[in-house]
Amino acid sequence: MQVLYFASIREQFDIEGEQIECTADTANVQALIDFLCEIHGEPWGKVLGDPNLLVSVNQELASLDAPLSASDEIAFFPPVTGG
Amino acid sequence: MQVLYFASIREQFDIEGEQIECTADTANVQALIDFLCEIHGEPWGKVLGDPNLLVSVNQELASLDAPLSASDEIAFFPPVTGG
Amino acid sequence: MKRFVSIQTEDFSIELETNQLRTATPEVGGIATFTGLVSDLNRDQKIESLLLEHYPGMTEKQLEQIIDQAQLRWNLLGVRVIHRVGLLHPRDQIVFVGVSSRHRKECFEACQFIMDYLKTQATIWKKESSQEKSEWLSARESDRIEQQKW
Amino acid sequence: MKRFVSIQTEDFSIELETNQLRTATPEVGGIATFTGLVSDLNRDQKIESLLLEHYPGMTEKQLEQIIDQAQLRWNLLGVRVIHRVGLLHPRDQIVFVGVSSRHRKECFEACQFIMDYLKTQATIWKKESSQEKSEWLSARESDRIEQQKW
Repeated sequence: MQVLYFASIREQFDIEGEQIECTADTANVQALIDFLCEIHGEPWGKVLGDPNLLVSVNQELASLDAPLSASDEIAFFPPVTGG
Repeated sequence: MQVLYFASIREQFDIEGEQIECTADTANVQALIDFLCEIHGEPWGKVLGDPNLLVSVNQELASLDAPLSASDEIAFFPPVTGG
Repeated sequence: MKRFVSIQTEDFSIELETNQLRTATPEVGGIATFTGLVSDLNRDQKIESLLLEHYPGMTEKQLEQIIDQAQLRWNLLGVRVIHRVGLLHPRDQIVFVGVSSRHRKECFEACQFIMDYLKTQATIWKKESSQEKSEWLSARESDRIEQQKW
Repeated sequence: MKRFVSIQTEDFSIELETNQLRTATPEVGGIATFTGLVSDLNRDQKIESLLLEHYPGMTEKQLEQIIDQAQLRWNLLGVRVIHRVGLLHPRDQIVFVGVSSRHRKECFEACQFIMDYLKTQATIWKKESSQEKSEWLSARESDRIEQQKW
């Protein structure tokens, strides 16, 4: 799976994204978050635990229980501030 | 007094305006209308009797009982359709 | 607030007008504009031309008063109103209203308010010509209703 | 309906955009536009620059969906949405929304609707720099309220 980070989240992690293997540990968005926090440690836990965090799967907003598969593009970002 | 006609009213009268002497016969807008109908005949009566007719005195909308004096500019016109 | 009102036969440039609004004050955050055009159809009649007449002096006064009212209701930084008169043809620009403010809600609302009032209060009249006939337009009830919402 | 969506670093011309809307269909009666600019001040901080980042692909999809929604609600003839990204400075143009329709009410409402939705749904983020600091802006509660009114 392709995982992307944007704006303040990208800056705090200091990476634009990463390739994560899709396994039973990453079956849905919440599982993926738990997995990322486990492999990275802080600040992943703090940043991905923010209740304002937004998640998209294949460029559509998704909830924490959205199922994931190997070809998915998942992105984490803060509330939008364009316009 | 300067009397002005605009749009469909100007066209129906075939004049842009006229100078009318201010007398006891033209003390307010309704009296001026009656006076104009008397001196001109039709189509003045029909056109100035239209309930949609608008009147301004010195470039401010006015009612039929608005008093008039010699230096006033009175205009008759239909509802506006600009924009 | 900077304001500009013009009744003119010449065309106008939206770019120049919005640039005026943009550069007038550094705190401008948004500019809302409306441009009215001569449509090619009215009540299924193909329009050939539109003749616009106005009451010189009074039209400008009415527009200034409309802007005064808008200024009382919203925090505005600039307002520009241009209305063309004379003979126009389909696709020609008729009217421009541009409003700048710090926040978008204010300029959107004020722009719409000014157009709604202009439609019902500015002493301008349109005579429409199609191949069949040429006639002065009647005021629209829908325009009166829009204005009274404010 | 003709539509155009662009996320770009280059500036845009309001004149060219409105000309596109004006010439696309002969029945256009009105064009409403909104242009958002970089303000010089935010919460009393003098702004030096604004960095705009977006999610390529998703932003365009979101904007297309917003235009779809507007098209369901109003009779529109054309919609053009441009949003700049990259490094901008006070007075620079950030965003343009232009809507054309037969009647003015439709284009005014659709233009405001698109801006309100863009503010809360397009995946674009701003980082503001003043002399003191540089920080990502937080979403505004007022923007959420404006969007929910529709």
